[in-house]
Amino acid sequence: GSGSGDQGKSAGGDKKKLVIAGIYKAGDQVWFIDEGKAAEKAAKEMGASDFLFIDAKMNPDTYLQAIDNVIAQKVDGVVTCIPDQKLSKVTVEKLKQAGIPVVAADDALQDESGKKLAPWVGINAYKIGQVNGEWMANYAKTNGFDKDNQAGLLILTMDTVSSCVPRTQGEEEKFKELLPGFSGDRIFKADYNGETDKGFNGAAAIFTAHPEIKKWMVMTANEEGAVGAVRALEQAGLDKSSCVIGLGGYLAKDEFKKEYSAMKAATYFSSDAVGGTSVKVLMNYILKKEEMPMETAVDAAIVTKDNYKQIMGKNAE
Amino acid sequence: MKNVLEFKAITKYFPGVKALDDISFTAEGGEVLTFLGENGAGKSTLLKVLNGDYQPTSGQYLLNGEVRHFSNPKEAIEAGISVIYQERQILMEVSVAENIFVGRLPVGKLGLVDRKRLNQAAKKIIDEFGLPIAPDKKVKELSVAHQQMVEIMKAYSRELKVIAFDEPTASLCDSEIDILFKIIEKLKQEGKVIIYVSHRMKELRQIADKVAIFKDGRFVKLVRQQEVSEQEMIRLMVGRDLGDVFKELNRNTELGEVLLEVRNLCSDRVRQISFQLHKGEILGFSGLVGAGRTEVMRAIIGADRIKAGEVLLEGKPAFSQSPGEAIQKGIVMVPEDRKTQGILPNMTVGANISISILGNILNSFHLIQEEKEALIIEENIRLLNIKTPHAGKNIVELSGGNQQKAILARWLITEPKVLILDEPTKGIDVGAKAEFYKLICDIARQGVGVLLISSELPEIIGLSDRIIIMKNGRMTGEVSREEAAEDKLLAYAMLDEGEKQYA
Amino acid sequence: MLKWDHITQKIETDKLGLIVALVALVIIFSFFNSNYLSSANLINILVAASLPGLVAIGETYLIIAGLCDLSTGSVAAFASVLAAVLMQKGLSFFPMLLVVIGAGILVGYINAWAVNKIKLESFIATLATMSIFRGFAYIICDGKPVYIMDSTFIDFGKERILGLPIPVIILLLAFLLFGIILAKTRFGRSVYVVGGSKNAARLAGLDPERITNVLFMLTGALSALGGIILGARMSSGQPAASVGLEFDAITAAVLGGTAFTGGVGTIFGTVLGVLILQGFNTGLIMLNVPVFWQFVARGMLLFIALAFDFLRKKNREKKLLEQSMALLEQKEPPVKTTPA
Amino acid sequence: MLKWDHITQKIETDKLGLIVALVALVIIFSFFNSNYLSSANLINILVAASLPGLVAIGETYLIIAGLCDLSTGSVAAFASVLAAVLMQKGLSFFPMLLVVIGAGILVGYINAWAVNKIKLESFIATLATMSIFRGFAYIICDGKPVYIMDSTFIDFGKERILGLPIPVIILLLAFLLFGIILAKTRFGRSVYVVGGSKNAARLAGLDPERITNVLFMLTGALSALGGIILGARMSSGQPAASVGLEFDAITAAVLGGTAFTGGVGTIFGTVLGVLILQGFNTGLIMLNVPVFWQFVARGMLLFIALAFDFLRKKNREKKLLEQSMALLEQKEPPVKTTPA
Ligand SMILES: Nc1ncnc2c1ncn2[C@@H]1O[C@H](COP(=O)(O)OP(=O)(O)OP(=O)(O)O)[C@@H](O)[C@H]1O
Ligand SMILES: Nc1ncnc2c1ncn2[C@@H]1O[C@H](COP(=O)(O)OP(=O)(O)OP(=O)(O)O)[C@@H](O)[C@H]1O
Ligand SMILES: O[C@@H]1[C@@H](O)[C@H](O)OC[C@H]1O
Ligand SMILES: [Mg+2]
Ligand SMILES: [Mg+2]
Repeated sequence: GSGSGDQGKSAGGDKKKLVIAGIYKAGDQVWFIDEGKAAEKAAKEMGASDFLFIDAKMNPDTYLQAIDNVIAQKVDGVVTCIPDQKLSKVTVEKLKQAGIPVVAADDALQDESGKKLAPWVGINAYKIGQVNGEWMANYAKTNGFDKDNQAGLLILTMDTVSSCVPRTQGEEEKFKELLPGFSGDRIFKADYNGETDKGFNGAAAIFTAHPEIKKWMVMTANEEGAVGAVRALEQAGLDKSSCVIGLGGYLAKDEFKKEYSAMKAATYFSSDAVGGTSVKVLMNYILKKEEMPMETAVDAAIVTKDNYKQIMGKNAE
Repeated sequence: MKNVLEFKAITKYFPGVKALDDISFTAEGGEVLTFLGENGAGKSTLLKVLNGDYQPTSGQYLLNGEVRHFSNPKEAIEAGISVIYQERQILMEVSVAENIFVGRLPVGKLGLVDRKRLNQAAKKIIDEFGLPIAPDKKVKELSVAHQQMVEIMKAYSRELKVIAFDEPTASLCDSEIDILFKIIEKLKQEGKVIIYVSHRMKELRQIADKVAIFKDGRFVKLVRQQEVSEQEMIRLMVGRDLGDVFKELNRNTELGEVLLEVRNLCSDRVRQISFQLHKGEILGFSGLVGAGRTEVMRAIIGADRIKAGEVLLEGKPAFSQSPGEAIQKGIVMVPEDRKTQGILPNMTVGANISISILGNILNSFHLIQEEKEALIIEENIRLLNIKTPHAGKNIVELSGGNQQKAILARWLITEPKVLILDEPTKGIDVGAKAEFYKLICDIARQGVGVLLISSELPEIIGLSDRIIIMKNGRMTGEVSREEAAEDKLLAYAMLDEGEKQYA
Repeated sequence: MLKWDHITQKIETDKLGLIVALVALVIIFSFFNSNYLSSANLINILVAASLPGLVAIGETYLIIAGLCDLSTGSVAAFASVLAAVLMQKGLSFFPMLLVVIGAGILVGYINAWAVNKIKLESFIATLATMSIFRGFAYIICDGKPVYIMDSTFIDFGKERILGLPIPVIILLLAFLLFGIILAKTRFGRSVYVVGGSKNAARLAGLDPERITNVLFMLTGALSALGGIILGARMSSGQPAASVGLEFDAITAAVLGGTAFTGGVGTIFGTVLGVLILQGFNTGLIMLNVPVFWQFVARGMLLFIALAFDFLRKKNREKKLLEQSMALLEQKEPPVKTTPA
Repeated sequence: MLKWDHITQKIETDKLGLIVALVALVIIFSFFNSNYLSSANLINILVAASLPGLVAIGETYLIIAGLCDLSTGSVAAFASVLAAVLMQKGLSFFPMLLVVIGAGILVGYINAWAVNKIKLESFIATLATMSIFRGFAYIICDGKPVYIMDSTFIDFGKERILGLPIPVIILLLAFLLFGIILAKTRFGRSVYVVGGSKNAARLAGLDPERITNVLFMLTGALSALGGIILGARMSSGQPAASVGLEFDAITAAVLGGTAFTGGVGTIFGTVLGVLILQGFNTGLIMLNVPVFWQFVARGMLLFIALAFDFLRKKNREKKLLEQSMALLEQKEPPVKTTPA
């Protein structure tokens, strides 16, 4: 049974090798690389002998194989960011059956109704979006973009990556909520695949398609896209009058280092925090049988040219 | 100046085969040396060794007294050696001119190819050959015969000391052969070493000064063509007397009822073709290359679309959508161009033979009965005595003539009603030909109807009960075997529309 | 007496090298991680292999016939979504199975049509359908993965018979069935023939267009079946799933000795290829090889395995030559000189 | 230089269909969005085309020679990262340029080596290097995009000469240069010859291995250059960039009439192909076609364009045949009857 399995492990935790696995949907992205590193550090500090970093390559099949694999390896605990939340049930079932505790990182393990199926550590993708939307709405107000019909909003969506869809939804809905007056025909969208130059192409096409718009506000689904938008604004010669908000901060920090960049802000949510915390929660359960809190929110802060060094600390380098 | 090429103890092994066994002889410039030998005797291999395509297992050759070794054809070409292969090695997608001058395209300033000069140079050679070919035309648009001629021009256009022709006339007709022989004569005057491989004794008589006879990879003898009788040469190569092949044929005397009837057949390339083929009859088709004989046959077996007309087999409509259908009905064809239409490349000899009868050797689970298949294959390799170490050898590794035999075997084993043969003895040695002629007559006697296309007049005259002559996609005449004579056939072949007359 | 392996080229179908490679892999990995050889893990490998394995069968047939299909990954994803949607719409399992596999066959038919009728290179034709059906996979679910609730469907992905999960059983049966068809039937033989020269094949009485048709439809069906299995295992239809599947499948086939030049290949070889590939991937994860190095390792595997294979072939030919030289010196008739 | 009638005739015979297609696209798109034809947008299209365009040149050469290179996308990403890293390490722009392009050439050499020496199909060899160099792209920057601060480098991506951004100028020059080399030099012609038949080429005294070498190294160099441009434009080196670039490039070449069967193709055709493809993508975004339908549309474009092309060819052949038959009726010798 599952319980006894855990008993055995926690009992002889110091003698037996204790192994934690981190399965991340896009193990080749900065975000997850850092998250993984932090997780590994935390795990080893708390006495784990090994931390397996597994890349699901944004591929549900690969992800499932990874789950089966760690079960076969009888790891003692799993932290994971799933490529798609519809995989939550399978994940939880399989691991429960194997008696392996799991913590969700970044994207929650939840059912259709949104009910959490496992403890979760991170920032809800929709909330990230809302934070962006709110900042951009305020930016619009302070710069009078809301009434200026030369000002437009561009949202670069990533609709082929289901876990990133809530982000742009959050951005759009929050923005509209705060600026009901902002006319819909000044809100534009283009889709890209998460790569910078595809973001660039998407943005560039929209900019030229709507020369009447001289001041752009751009929100995207990931930071790579935000950088693409910045470059596109520069090519269109609109960067000085426009504003892009990043998402993650891991590229924005370098834009901030330039003496000017249309990237005026970014939501910073530290992957270290997510990585470290997710593992702590897990280890405390495995070792000390401490109850795992169902939600541990890691807060997302807005960083700008002026404050990013303080807030991001070493992550600003 | 006069060139000399000397082979010294050349030996070449292939897995399971000793293709060349200690070959030594000398070829003098200014005379034509022909190779004579059975299929698989090693003629082509020796030429491939000569031009650096294959490396000899041992031995060497001297050009004008100095030992040469070529690790690839490029070096051989640079040394003035050109070999025209038995299997066409032409570049379909580029122009005639570029084929002729490939690797040596004339360049102008800035190193850009000078097309004008290229085409002029090509035109010059084409005119020298006296052929109606446009230099800037893509080779794939030429008839097989003209493709062959372009290959010859390619070799001819080079700085030459030695030139070797490996069965060049297999896909040529008389007019082109005449051209070729004129060219060879010219090369002879210039003192080049000329090697000429052919299975056609007639040609040998025409141009050979000396004949090098091979047997089973061994060099048998070098003789002066004038001094040795044909029979003698054949005995040396085959090991026995053949006598007058055609006289000794035990041919079919009484023909059966009408087997195949073709009425006003029209396809893209042929017009108004009508004829009857009787059970047990061998009906020959004569004409110049390009007359459309192949196209008639292709239409009959459904390889080309029929535009009009009908095909009747044993009185019943036998129109075929595809060769597959024709085969079902018992109409099979040995195609003209072995390389592109005959062999199934990267398949084994065995699979190449059995492909036509797999349907007949399935067990109750519809699985191929491999033992049976193997038996049939072995039997036919023996019957046509195809020279191969084993049936598992890739067919492209067989000698040209042996490949042809394998294709023949493929169709003979289907026990067809109508057997169509398009240049069937292309590349087959005299001994094998004699055997093959016997075989055809036996088949005919069993009531099979045979449609025979051949550009070798003696063959078509010697075998056919009746001969239809074609030109420009139409029938221009028909003669019975009694009155069949070369001049007559040629006359009809030249005939023009309207002057059509039947003997 | 002439042996069967004389009819199909033995040299080409010799698989010893691969088997050695596979064994070597297993030994190495299990040396570093004792769990590698655990039945649980072996079953994982087979389950993981089920989708690429099924597709690899189709690719093997196609490549032997001188074709290939790049749309298989998209078709699998499309199938998984279609299946989920149909179930949601209240269709029950088996009818759904038929419809989805039918859809796969239809895609195959479209590919074949493009190749036969508008004479596209299969690479290009299927590059187009790859994009088209990825699109449809997203469209029919508006980009949102679809849950699968039906228990029959879900069990289909994990129930075990004789200790083997259904996907694995399907895979093994497919290997067996299509292995026999390819090696022992008339149709199988004609696949090899078409791989050589379509023109000659046609004159030899075969119907290359028909064969092309059947092969693409077969591959479409297998991809769809694989997609259904995937859906069952994920208990959801995923439009973004199995990107690049086609390359895993093709890689497996090529690892197994199927040659892009056409006319050469066996299902047995492909089985080995699939096992090596999947076993390798799993091993890399278990050895906790850094993600980035896994890219390198996978590429290297392909290189090394094929180089190894190449050298062995060369070697064998050399030996064969020497043998026959020795034997021929003793003036034996050539037929006996090639070892059975 | 080419004579004018020669050009027009060439265009008429092969490329007219494509030109029509391109014009049609432009008209349709600009009908729906008047800004489609704005110089700003045309420049967007050309800038976006710079990377796939450069790579497409290499692929065109390779495909004509009967080869192809799937590693170009990885090489471009690898190059962009390597460039950024080198600059960070304090190398200045032009030395960096040399080193990175050198690296690209090296990759090309490896591909050629695998094809020449271990006789791998180019498809497979480059499938392996595709994975290997994607890996290295990540490894040299530990997966983190590397920022480029150097102004020379960044300007390289956006500075304008005569109103055209440098990437565009490079692209146009490359098209011109390699167009001439392919069509008018000995080397260029030998590429076609090798594509026709390696063996025939060898027997004619050419050196297919050398040509293979040069072509892969050229493609490697172009991919690396493209990667540098990408890096400059994004002012960062990104290991995850340009996934699938190789297929865009190959698609462009094929759209332009380059045939996978080898021996056929022109750079002019590829230029058209690149423009059609990029113009189409941009158009889809401007018309804001739902992303999922964009997949479908792109696939369809390939289908329709090629089908259209096929029908035109068929038509032309039919005409030719009829002509020659007509002449046959006039009792001309057959050979004269197929006009040049
Ligand atoms: N590439 C090869 N691999 C293996 N065996 C070969 C190869 N080429 C030729 N052989 C063998 O060498 C022997 C001689 O072949 P070759 O082609 O020289 O005969 P040939 O005299 O030209 O016959 P033909 O008159 O039919 O052209 C044959 O047994 C053939 O099977
Ligand atoms: N690939 C081709 N492209 C264009 N024309 C062709 C092609 N093949 C043959 N032809 C033409 O079709 C006609 C028939 O050619 P073919 O060589 O089949 O005649 P044939 O009477 O069969 O000659 P033979 O059988 O002696 O070679 C000729 O005009 C020839 O030039
Ligand atoms: O998937 C996203 C990734 O795209 C972004 O870059 O970082 C956070 C992850 O959740
Ligand atoms: Mg020969
Ligand atoms: Mg003919």
